[in-house]
Amino acid sequence: MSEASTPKPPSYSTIFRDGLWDNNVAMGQMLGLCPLLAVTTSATNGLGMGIATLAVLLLTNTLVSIIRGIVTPQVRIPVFIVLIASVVTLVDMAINAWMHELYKVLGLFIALIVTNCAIFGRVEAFASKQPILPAMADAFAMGIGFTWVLVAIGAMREILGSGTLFAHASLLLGESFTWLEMTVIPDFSGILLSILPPGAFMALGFLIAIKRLIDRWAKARQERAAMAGLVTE
Amino acid sequence: MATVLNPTYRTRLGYQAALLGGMCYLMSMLLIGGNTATHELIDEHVLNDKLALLAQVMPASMYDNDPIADSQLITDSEHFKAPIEVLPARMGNEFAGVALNITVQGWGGPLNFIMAMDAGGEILGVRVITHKETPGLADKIELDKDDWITSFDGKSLANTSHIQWAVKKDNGEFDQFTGATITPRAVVSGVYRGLQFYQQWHQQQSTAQSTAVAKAEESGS
Amino acid sequence: MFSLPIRGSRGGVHPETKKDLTAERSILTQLPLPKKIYLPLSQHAGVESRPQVQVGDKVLKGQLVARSGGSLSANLHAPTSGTVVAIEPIVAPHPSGLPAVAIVIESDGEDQWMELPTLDDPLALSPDELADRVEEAGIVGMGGAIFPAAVKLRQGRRFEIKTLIINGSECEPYLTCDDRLMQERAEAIIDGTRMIRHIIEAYEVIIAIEDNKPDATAALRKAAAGHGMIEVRNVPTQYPMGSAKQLIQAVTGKEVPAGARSNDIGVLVHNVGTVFAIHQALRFGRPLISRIVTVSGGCVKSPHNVEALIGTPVREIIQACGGLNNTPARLLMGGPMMGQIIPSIDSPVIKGTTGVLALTKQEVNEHVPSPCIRCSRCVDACPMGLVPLEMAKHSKVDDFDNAQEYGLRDCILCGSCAYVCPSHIPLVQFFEYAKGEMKERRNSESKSEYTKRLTEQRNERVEREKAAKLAAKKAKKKKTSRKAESEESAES
Amino acid sequence: MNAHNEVAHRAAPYAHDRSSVNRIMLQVCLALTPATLYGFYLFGIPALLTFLSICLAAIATEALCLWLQGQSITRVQDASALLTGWLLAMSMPPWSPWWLCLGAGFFAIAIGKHIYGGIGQNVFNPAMLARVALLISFPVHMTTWVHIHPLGSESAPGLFQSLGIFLQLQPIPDGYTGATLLGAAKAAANGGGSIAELVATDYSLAQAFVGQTMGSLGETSELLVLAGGLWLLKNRVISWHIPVAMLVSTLLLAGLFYMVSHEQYLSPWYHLTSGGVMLGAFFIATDYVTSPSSATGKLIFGAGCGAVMYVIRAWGGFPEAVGFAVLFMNALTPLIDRILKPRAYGRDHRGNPIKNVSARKVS
Amino acid sequence: MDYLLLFISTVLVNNIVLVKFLGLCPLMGVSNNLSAAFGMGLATTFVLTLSALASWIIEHLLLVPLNIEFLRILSFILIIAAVVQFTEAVVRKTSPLLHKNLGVFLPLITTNCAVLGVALLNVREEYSLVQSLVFGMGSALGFSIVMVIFAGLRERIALANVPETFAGTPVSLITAGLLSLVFMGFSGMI
Amino acid sequence: MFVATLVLTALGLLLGWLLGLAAKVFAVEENPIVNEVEALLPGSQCGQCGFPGCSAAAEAMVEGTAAVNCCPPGGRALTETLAELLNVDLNSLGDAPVPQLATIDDTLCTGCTKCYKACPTDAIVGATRQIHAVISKACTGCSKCKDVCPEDCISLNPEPVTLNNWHWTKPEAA
Ligand SMILES: Cc1cc2nc3c(=O)[nH]c(=O)nc-3n(C[C@H](O)[C@H](O)[C@H](O)COP(=O)(O)O)c2cc1C
Ligand SMILES: Cc1cc2nc3c(=O)[nH]c(=O)nc-3n(C[C@H](O)[C@H](O)[C@H](O)COP(=O)(O)O)c2cc1C
Ligand SMILES: Cc1cc2nc3c(=O)[nH]c(=O)nc-3n(C[C@H](O)[C@H](O)[C@H](O)COP(=O)(O)O)c2cc1C
Ligand SMILES: Cc1cc2nc3c(=O)[nH]c(=O)nc-3n(C[C@H](O)[C@H](O)[C@H](O)CO)c2cc1C
Ligand code: SF4
Ligand code: SF4
Ligand code: SF4
Ligand code: SF4
Ligand code: FES
Repeated sequence: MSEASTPKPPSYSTIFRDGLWDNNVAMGQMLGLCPLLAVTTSATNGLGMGIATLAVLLLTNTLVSIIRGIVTPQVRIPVFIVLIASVVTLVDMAINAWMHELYKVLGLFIALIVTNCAIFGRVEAFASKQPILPAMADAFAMGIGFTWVLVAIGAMREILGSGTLFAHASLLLGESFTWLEMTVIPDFSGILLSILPPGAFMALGFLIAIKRLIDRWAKARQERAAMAGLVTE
Repeated sequence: MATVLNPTYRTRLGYQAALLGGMCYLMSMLLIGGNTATHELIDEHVLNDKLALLAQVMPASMYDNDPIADSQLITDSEHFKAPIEVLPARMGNEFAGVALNITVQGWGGPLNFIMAMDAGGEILGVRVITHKETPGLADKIELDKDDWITSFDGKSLANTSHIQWAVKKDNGEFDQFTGATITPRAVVSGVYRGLQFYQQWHQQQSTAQSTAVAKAEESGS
Repeated sequence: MFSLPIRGSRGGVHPETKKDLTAERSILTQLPLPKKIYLPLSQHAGVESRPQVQVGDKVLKGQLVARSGGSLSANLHAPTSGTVVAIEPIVAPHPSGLPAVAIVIESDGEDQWMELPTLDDPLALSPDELADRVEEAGIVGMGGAIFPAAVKLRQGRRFEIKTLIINGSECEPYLTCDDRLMQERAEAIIDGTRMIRHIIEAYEVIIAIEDNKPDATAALRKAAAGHGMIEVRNVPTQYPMGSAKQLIQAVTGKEVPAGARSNDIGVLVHNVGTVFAIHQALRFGRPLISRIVTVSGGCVKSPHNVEALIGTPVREIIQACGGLNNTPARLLMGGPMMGQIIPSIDSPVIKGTTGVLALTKQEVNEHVPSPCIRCSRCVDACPMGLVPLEMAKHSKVDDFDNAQEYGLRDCILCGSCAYVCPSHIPLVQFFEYAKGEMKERRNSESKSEYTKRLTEQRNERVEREKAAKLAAKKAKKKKTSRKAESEESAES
Repeated sequence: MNAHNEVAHRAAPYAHDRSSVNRIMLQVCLALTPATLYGFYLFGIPALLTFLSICLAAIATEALCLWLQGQSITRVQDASALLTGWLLAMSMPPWSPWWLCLGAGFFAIAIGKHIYGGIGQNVFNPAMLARVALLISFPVHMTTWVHIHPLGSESAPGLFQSLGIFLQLQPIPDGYTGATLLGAAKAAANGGGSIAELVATDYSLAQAFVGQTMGSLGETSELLVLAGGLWLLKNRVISWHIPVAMLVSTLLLAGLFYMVSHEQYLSPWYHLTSGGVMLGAFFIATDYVTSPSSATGKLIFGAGCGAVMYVIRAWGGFPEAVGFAVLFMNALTPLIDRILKPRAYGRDHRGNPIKNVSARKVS
Repeated sequence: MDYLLLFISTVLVNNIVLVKFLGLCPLMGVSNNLSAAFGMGLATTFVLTLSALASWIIEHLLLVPLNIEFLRILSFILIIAAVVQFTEAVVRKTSPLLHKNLGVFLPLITTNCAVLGVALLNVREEYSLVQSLVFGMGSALGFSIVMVIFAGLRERIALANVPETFAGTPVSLITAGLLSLVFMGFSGMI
Repeated sequence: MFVATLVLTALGLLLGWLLGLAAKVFAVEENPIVNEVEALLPGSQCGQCGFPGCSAAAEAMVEGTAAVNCCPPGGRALTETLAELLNVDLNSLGDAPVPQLATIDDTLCTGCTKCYKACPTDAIVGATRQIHAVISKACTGCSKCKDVCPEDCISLNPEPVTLNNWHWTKPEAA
């Protein structure tokens, strides 16, 4: 969260790079872990949770950025929290009303988006210091970043656990998502471990390890390229 | 009120209070709006969920009353630790059957199922509503995963003996799942006790009813 | 809840003693005179001694060549007669291989003693006077601690010493110098013991010998027969029984509190070699110029104990033992457990040299370390009740605070832990490193404090000067400022 | 020949006893051999196949991980991977299919050990970790216990049948499998049956001790395992603290509850002779890496293993609780190690210098 | 007896962190050192108990009578946040020592799902006041135990030569997973 | 329904007031930690850290813009104390600069006293027109003397290793 102290908004490409990869909420900042691990027994659940979180992030970042001028340090936390809680309640109501099946699966964790550290983290670190547009962009980037990790972990656990991917997507998200459903390994009884709590932790652990490998590989490539540049000159 | 931008005002207590108060005010208005927009839908969903569940075990054609409205909670410590919800079905004024919402102890925690019987005490259907059993192992009690749960259909105290009300491993009638016998055992015994409860309850009801009828007749005559 | 009673002795290891290589052979006393003798100025704990001779001076055997450099230091005497040919850095008998200043004496082959004073019966003299003579003779602890003996004796006088323990346990493998000394010079040791007892006015005297040295025990018992109060007692053979703390525990059942000295619980420990040196000094006025050194190890052709002049190059005493039959894997000064590798075969024997070992690869049995498997053998082996594995792990990441937590402070560097470690981890080296680093840090901290104080003082002074200058300007006296300054600098 | 090339400049001591990691591990393997051979005799060729495949998988994974980390592959010579595989095999169903065996060996070494950096670095017991992870992942396969079919007896499967079972080309014949004592007791307890009745009819204590019972290789003959354990004790490979504390605490707890109710609780002797308690006490809980280093810590660790094991057996969902108990105490080991340091010479238990300074100053 | 069962169940069987997945961010964030983990555990115990109490009062004396349950999340979190912040300010002033050990963790706790999660679970499970408190304290104890155990493990892992790819967060997560695997041993116990 | 608004607004007002009050009543003065850090620094204002003096360095360290190992005179000991105080991971820092000591080449020194005047710790002794020498115990290696020396006879070197400060190095493996 080093950008917290920079007064000037970072460029949009930085915002997106950070959100999606470098400073990803789940993999870089290690925030929002509870929903990340709790609901990702399947890719579909992950997607649902991701979208809900994205919506909340977008709304809260925007609102906080708007009111940032009038907030004082003494009541900053409660004010932000009230704001977040209201937005979450609204989203909760909306999902309950219009995506009831999904609501039944995600359950308590929608309400808990309030205390999803990621939301508060973004609000504090970014939105309360930046104008609306970058705040929205940041929310969007972080939200998408969070969502893809949710989906990735959900997919890892689902494939290993039951051999399917996006099972029940149509039931939970609506008929238009039927195309997502697929069976990856037919007749697979599954490794139970991966859909039980231990599997969640380990999946995230391995995902971060993979991210590291990719980062390292990219860096090595960059260095090699730089070196090659020197050679030709 | 909350637009005073002069920093000296900001440190005043009134400002802090007004800021948080104002925020709460605004947000509660917003939520009231949200609530008005959605609460009917949500209530409907909740009701529908229940009806849908009921419909799975008891065809809607069987009754014309509102079992949910007529439901009552009964504590019967002889058979069940937790109170059970009894949803009576009537056709006209005639008793047509009953659905029981029962919670027993499974392997991983409470196991909540609904079972329905016709007036004769024969099982119409059993469905597990919520459970904490191990996914992939014991979740074959869900209809989605396996049709094991339908093996109760048509069973009654009359056509299945006390000994038969058990899993095969315990020399009973019902299959167990390999490696997870405890869960089916819990369901089978829960259903069996549900039937016993029904029998008792039904007798009480009819005696109560007959005495009531008798009383009514008495007073009428 | 599990507060166990303090046990007689704990931990410790039983390395192969290898003492049979030399134990049966009597001390070689008549070594050829070395051509050159090298006397490093720092052969004792404390500050270097100060040379009293100049290049070109002729010296006689036993003549003082360097005087104690402070309250914690020791005198140095010429081991033989000859000429001082240099006072220059030589490679110190120290694993670092760093230079140390030494007085180099070229022997004249005469080996001529200076005139020795004729002495009264020491037991009739006052303890303080005797202590002075011990100091004069340049005697330091010969058990390895090389702590100036006189300092120890004087400190001992300030306490009520109940027990004087003469340390003849000699627990290090290979070494038999104390064993042989006890066998061959038992009378002298008993005599020296009586003198020490006289100096510190101890109530009881116990000569403690490991039970694998029956001959030495018998010899001393015989010599002590006439003197009540001197008890010769066997202690179990177990490394590091010779360490003062462990010996005190085995003999008296008491533990020396952490951070305290044996004096604090009324005990004084001296090595038999020291006792012999004290006997020599007080009876005959001979300063410490020679000592018994065990020359042993698989690479030595004819292992023996030798009585070597301090300053004799190691090469010459090895030659006296028939030379080497193989290139040693390790060339050590001291025993294999606590001794130190020496950088060169030309390093001189010093006062603390108990042995010179040339070990074969098999004897050293060193392996490339593998990771710690937490077998806790080191914990069981540690005579101090520490947790070596954790100390090493934290030292490895420079977390010295936690290393202290697990006992680094109390470690006596005995090497028991490293001896048993199946992963062959150089545990002691970790501790040496950590202790060294901590010392460095303490130094830099105190330096920081010191410079801070200096800066403050200077700032104050500058302020004062400024004020003075201002005042001077006001008084319109032009010259003063310069004068004040020179005064100031002279002051500092 | 100069050792300086091999082991560079190094501080004292310049002597070392004969111990080495490899020697220790092989000693443990040797101690396990009698029980293992007896297990092969009882369960025949499929058990041998199971055993070999797990050990091979463990060693191969070790080599792979060493290579990936750029360490010398010769490190497998320390035999720790062999031992991990061996102990794992001792605790698995003796007729496990090939994929289960390979998975077990891989999980133990890769996740249980090398994620943490290899030998000595892990915090959980790799073998038990793999066993428990597989139990959770494949509860059916991991609770398929076969009756004993001694080599040479009629029911013992031949080579081809064994291969078939191992490669899962053919199912284990009907009637070959059954419940272990603890499994049956658990089922009885959960089903409201009487344990006393069950024990009286179906299970014999003496048989359990000698090894004429079903179970994993390591839980059949408690006698041979005990003998191996005592041999290790004698050779000072392990110390007595953990095994004794573990067995005693199991005995005490089980005895206490057995006195409360004979119907509901199993007799302590059954607890001691079934479910690999001996293996656990002498070979598994004693794993150096994952148990405390101080003597007091070891006592607490052992007692904790016994207690947690009993609690899970008596009231939990798993009949065979040694693995969970050991792992739970593994998790507590760093705390135990931190709190229960040995008392240092010259200090009290809190680490403050003792105060027995008695010598008063003269003047 | 029932309370005892509820307590054991919340502490071990349905551990709030390892099974219910609440409060993971502090688990990952504040566990690299034992004393910090201990402080965090204590502070959380305090807040969780308080929030269980406060939320029960609000639910049963305010929201239900007035039929405004939809304000539940908002009012719970508002009260929790305010109480936490107030406590922090008081502690900072009155006892700098306590603040150093506990106070610094208090603001962190506001955004710890466990706190709101416990409050909401209390409502959902329809616990009585005493049950709520037992549940709150049980959860807190479960949280603290896992926190401390995990910190102990992490301190040891910090000294191990973990391969670079896994060093730090990944190995911590995997260890948390393995710890959760171990806690599964208590399942079926209720 | 609007009772809801009422309740919540009241709650908000109350809590807002309370928090405002708390902030006022329980106010603590700002950042005592900078003072604490400054007290730890050597205070010789030598500037080797790249800041115009210790207090500036302290501020920067607390802010996080200066590494805790930037002060060579303080050495490892100071670095570790600071790292603990400011909760910094020591491993993430690069190698710290090695503390230096000044030595005066006595064949070149003319005794001009310039270095003597420049030294902030009075580490240089020697009177006018006599050869000057450095007391290594007091020298922080700030190089101020070197900068002013007209003869260019002062050099700065790391402290030499002697038998007194030598110790075993950390073993390589395991
Ligand atoms: C990870 C895991 C989850 C389990 N979950 C269940 C479960 O949900 N229901 C159940 O009855 N048994 C469950 N079991 C219990 C065991 O499989 C138990 O041994 C079995 O139920 C005993 O019955 P059996 O006679 O079929 O072996 C589980 C076991 C494991 C290892
Ligand atoms: C400043 C100082 C004073 C000492 N005073 C005594 C003393 O009075 N008596 C004593 O026996 N040892 C004294 N010692 C020396 C050590 O305690 C010495 O090493 C001791 O004899 C233990 O021997 P060891 O090295 O085998 O443990 C002193 C050491 C120092 C540094
Ligand atoms: C590990 C260790 C082993 C020791 N072994 C002996 C020994 O075998 N013989 C001995 O006289 N001193 C031994 N010492 C030194 C004694 O602790 C103590 O310093 C010495 O006996 C004091 O006598 P001194 O001052 O006359 O040398 C050992 C010290 C340590 C730390
Ligand atoms: C007495 C003893 C017991 C052991 N027990 C186990 C064990 O239970 N499980 C295991 O994986 N390795 C065991 N090992 C082997 C070794 O310690 C293990 O591979 C390390 O845990 C790997 O870091 C044991 C080793 C010894 C010496
Ligand atoms: S003896 Fe060696 S391997 Fe064993 S615990 Fe100690 S350091 Fe580790
Ligand atoms: S060297 Fe230190 S830690 Fe090792 S056994 Fe000796 S006293 Fe204990
Ligand atoms: S380097 Fe250190 S002593 Fe010098 S000014 Fe900077 S902080 Fe002060
Ligand atoms: S470098 Fe020069 S000016 Fe600085 S402290 Fe050392 S002697 Fe003084
Ligand atoms: S998301 Fe639960 S504590 Fe952070």
